[in-house]
Amino acid sequence: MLGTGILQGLIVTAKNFVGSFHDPARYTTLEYPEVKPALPEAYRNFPFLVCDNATDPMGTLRCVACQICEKECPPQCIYIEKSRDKKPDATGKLQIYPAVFAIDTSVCMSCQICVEVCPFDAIKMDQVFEIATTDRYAALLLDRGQLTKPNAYFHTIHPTEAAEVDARLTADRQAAEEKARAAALAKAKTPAASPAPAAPVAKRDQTLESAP
Amino acid sequence: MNASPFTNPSTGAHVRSVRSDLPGDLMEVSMGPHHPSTHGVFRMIVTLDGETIVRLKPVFGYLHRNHEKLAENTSYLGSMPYTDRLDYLNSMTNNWAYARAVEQLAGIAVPERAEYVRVILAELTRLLNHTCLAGFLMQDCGCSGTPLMYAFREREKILDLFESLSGSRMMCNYQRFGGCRVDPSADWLARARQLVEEYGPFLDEFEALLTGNEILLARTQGVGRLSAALAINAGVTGPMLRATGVNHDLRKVDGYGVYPRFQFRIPLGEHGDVYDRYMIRILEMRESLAILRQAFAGLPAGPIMNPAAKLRGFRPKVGEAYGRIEGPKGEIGFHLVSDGGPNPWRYHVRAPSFINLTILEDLCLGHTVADAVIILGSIDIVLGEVDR
Amino acid sequence: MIAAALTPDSFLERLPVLARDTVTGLLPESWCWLAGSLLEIIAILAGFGLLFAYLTLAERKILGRIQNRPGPNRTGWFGLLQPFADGVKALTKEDVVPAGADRVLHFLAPVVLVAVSLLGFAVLPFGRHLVAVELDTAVLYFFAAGTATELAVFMAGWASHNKYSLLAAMRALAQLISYELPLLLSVVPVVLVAGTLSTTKIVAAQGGWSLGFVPHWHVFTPWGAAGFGLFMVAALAESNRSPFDLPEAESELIAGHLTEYSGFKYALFFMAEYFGMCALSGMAVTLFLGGWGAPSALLEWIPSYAWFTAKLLVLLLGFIWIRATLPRLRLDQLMKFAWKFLVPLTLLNLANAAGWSLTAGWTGPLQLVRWAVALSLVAVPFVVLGRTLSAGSAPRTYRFA
Amino acid sequence: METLTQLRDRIAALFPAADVVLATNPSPSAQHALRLDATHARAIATFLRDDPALQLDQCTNVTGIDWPEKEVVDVTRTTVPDPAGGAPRVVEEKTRRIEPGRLEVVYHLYSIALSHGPVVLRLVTGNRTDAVTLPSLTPVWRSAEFQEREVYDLFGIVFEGHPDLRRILMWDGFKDHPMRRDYREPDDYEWEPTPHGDVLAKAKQHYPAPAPSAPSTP
Repeated sequence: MLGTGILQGLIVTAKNFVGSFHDPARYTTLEYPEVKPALPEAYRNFPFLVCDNATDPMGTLRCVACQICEKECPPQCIYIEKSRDKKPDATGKLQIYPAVFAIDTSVCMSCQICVEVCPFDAIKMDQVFEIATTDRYAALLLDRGQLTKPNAYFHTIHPTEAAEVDARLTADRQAAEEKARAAALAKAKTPAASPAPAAPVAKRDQTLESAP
Repeated sequence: MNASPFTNPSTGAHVRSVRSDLPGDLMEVSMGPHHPSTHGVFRMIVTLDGETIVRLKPVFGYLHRNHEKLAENTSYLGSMPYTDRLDYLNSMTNNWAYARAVEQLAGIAVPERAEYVRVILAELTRLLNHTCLAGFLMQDCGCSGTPLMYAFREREKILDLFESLSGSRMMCNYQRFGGCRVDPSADWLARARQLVEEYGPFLDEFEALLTGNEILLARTQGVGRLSAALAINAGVTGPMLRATGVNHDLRKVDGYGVYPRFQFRIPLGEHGDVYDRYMIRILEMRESLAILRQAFAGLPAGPIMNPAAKLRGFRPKVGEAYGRIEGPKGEIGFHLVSDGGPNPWRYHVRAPSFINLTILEDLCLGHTVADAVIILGSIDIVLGEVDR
Repeated sequence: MIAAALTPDSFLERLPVLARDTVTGLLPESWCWLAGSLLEIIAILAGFGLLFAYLTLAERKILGRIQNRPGPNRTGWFGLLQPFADGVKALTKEDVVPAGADRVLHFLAPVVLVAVSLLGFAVLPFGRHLVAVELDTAVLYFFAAGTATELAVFMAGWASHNKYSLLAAMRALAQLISYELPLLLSVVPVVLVAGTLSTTKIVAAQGGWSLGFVPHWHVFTPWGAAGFGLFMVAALAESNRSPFDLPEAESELIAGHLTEYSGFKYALFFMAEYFGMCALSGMAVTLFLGGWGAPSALLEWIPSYAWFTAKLLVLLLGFIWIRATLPRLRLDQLMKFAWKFLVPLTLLNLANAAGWSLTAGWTGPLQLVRWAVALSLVAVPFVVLGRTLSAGSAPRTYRFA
Repeated sequence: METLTQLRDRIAALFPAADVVLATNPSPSAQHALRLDATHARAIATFLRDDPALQLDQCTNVTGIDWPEKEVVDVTRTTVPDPAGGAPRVVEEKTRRIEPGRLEVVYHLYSIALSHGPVVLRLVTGNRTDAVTLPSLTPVWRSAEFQEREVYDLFGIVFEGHPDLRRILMWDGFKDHPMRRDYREPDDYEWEPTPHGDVLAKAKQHYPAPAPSAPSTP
């Protein structure tokens, strides 16, 4: 009363004025372009496609164009066209691959549902957030080539999750090999020639036909 | 003669949104949608006698995107990230309310650890929302940004926690039907615990800055009084209702989740004015801190998701459910009608901001423009939720 | 050299005057007066123009630090070029005049406002020899010139053809007229005690020290301290600063009378606000804080204009600090505060000052009585009026369920 | 609180002319509802609010549901004894009937005074075109004011006795009711090169191809 409340407030602001010069708990500003915040591992931005081998990204895509993410995507920003032919995946099994895989990042809301529903660990969330462009139409529509990033990159941004995924995939692969071996043993009478995996065909990246 | 810019080209009718033909000294002012204190694109058509308000009609829908229609065309899971965008300050509680409605609709059990984590996140969200509100309200009262900046500084710390848990600061998309998406690590819990310990001193300082300030007392006390009877009848919920002295908190009334296990008190107002609404929120934050401490202490080990819950191909049986929780702004509820399909047949959001606005005119009549601004601020609206 | 510098009338002290005389000495005798006046005007414009520029930066920096952020720091070293960047921005922005506006008045309002707010600087004694116009009725002139700002603000609000601007104009009129009264009344005791309306003589009346270190400034008397406080509160209101920034209340009236102004006209309003603030602070320094006088005889070797500037900056810092802390009053509370609190207090303070000057001869134990009476005449009405003013509003206790 | 069946019987006793039906909810939430007829709805609502044993003082949630016309196949099985003395035959008779379209308003009532609820009320319109008027419950619960306006705006149900029935979320000049199931959004999208063919096709249709840059010969 009688101005004591006002004086108390003035003391608080004075304390903060002084504190902002020496107390990092008060002065929390980061001078952004020079100092970048440390992103938490869980941070997510836009999805990317994981490939196993950086030298042959299109040939080692994990995506098998099952289109589950396309169906589940709430804002419907994923567009997939299945390939007509098949290519061997990481386990050597012949799989369909996405001939067209596009994400409209102007529509994408970074919800991570595509990642959760993907049974093949083929789509993961990226951490690149400086993605402003001057063309809000074509430049924000990312095609297969722009989306694909190697597994090693995935390890650098989400190390824990990547390790889990790799462990799981290795286990799956081993299980598949075990199974194949068991099957081979069962069919021991007929020495089965191991199916020679077709050489990965380097595909020309089919960019989307952009409308006029 | 050239067509006036105020003429509708198709009908030729004079287009006007604000009347200029009022009798006597009355003046009609359109406050918003472009106004610094309408918390977004909210608009009030205010009839003034001098500076005294004699009529006030809220206009909204500028942010309307038919959220409910979107949800009807999306799977149950697909609506979860959209709920983040309702009240974009409180995505965690929105998630929870929606998850709770679906869990009631499909009868999904939630593991105990997930319930605890939900309580932790809901109370952190309450801290976040009430801190923001206090900052915004002070800004509306004419402070030059200082309380708002302090509030945002602390809010950022909570958002950092949300980010490192869910991956996103505001659009968390964290809760799932039958649990939560990620299990918080021990490191995360330690950070959250530290934040809770540091929050009490921050609240002390924030209160020292303004709660006893004579100008603030004069501005807020006795302004925008709401009676308990009208508050109940008009469906007002949350801190707004409790500021009128009605003891109604769904955390106690419904006792959902694991709330019955915690000891906490419900602060109640007496006058139902702006000051009470502000103070109730400050006191609620202190109670939230108490809940958080208990939740950290009692957090059990175990699964975070019900293993029986399906992520893909989720189709609840025919029926409907209304699930509600005590959000920071009031009762946030979701009404779901299922026809057995993968998408809800009907999905309705009971938005507390929207319904709390019903009594805006009653609160503002007889007050001045300056009061209308702080009354609106004390109602605590987020236009993402009002307009849906 | 040092000995020369220690005398009150050192070279440094006379430097501005010498500089003026050197320039005017080059001209014929008959032009001297005109050239001297022009030089003074240019010096005031340049000095306070620069002060305005850096005051805006200082305000943003200090507000920033108080709010735990750096403030502008990208333009130039530590953001020191920010005011010039702002100036360029204001100059290059489109000047929008609303369709229904009164174009002449809309243009005139900022010009008049700046012109009028500059008038007050003419009679402020910035230093021992530094006063532009030596007027016998300087105090009267200062406040008469200052009153015209109300007209300009009303012109701006009226001419904009905007309902918010109109509301702001009405608020500004009511507020500025109400606060003229306590502002003037809080000055009257100084005039009464000093026995003059001339600013230089008022400063001279505050010269000298008791015991060599307690200056005879008015602020160190009970009525002077009260008068200083009242003057500063009224000055806050007169210069439309927080917590009395009702005319341009951002959260209520968007920008009040400035809503429809853009570009350099908007900058002119800003300039006028800061000029007004500087002029009123300068007046407060002159009337209550001993003007250009040094606080101690030992510090007299520092030139008088430096002391004036230092005192001025401290007061301006106070303005900024208050702005960073306080919420805004409502119009009716503002009026109540002026008429029910400030005006009675200033009137009582006038009586207090009269009593003080009548009892100037009391010595010994009577001196104690004099102080006690004068102090109680300040404190008791403050408490009583303060309690009646804030009756009914107090922090509350809450019940829990 | 009494069960909904008891409540229904009590209402039926108090309002003999009223048609109150218990609408069961098969989901695990078990939030069953009372379907009221339009003529007595407001009187019953007032009773529910004021009855000392119920005191349903808070109408939390008001929403509309659209049930468009639907073809329902009813299967009736009749056992026909075989005239030849064999095992009786089961004859399945399929009748197709058209379930008429209707709009429904749902009110969720709670009692703050007695801490119980929800009691769900449902009101059904005659059809989806011309008989869409229902009594407004705003005079009983003020909280229905904006929510009924919203239902009017999005579903087109007209509430009789509402103090200020205007559009609330859509703008005043808007024609349709967008939450109806058969609402089709106009195709005046802003043109964006999304990879989604139908959107693209629609956009192309709406925005004619840009004029050729070369000046056309007259």
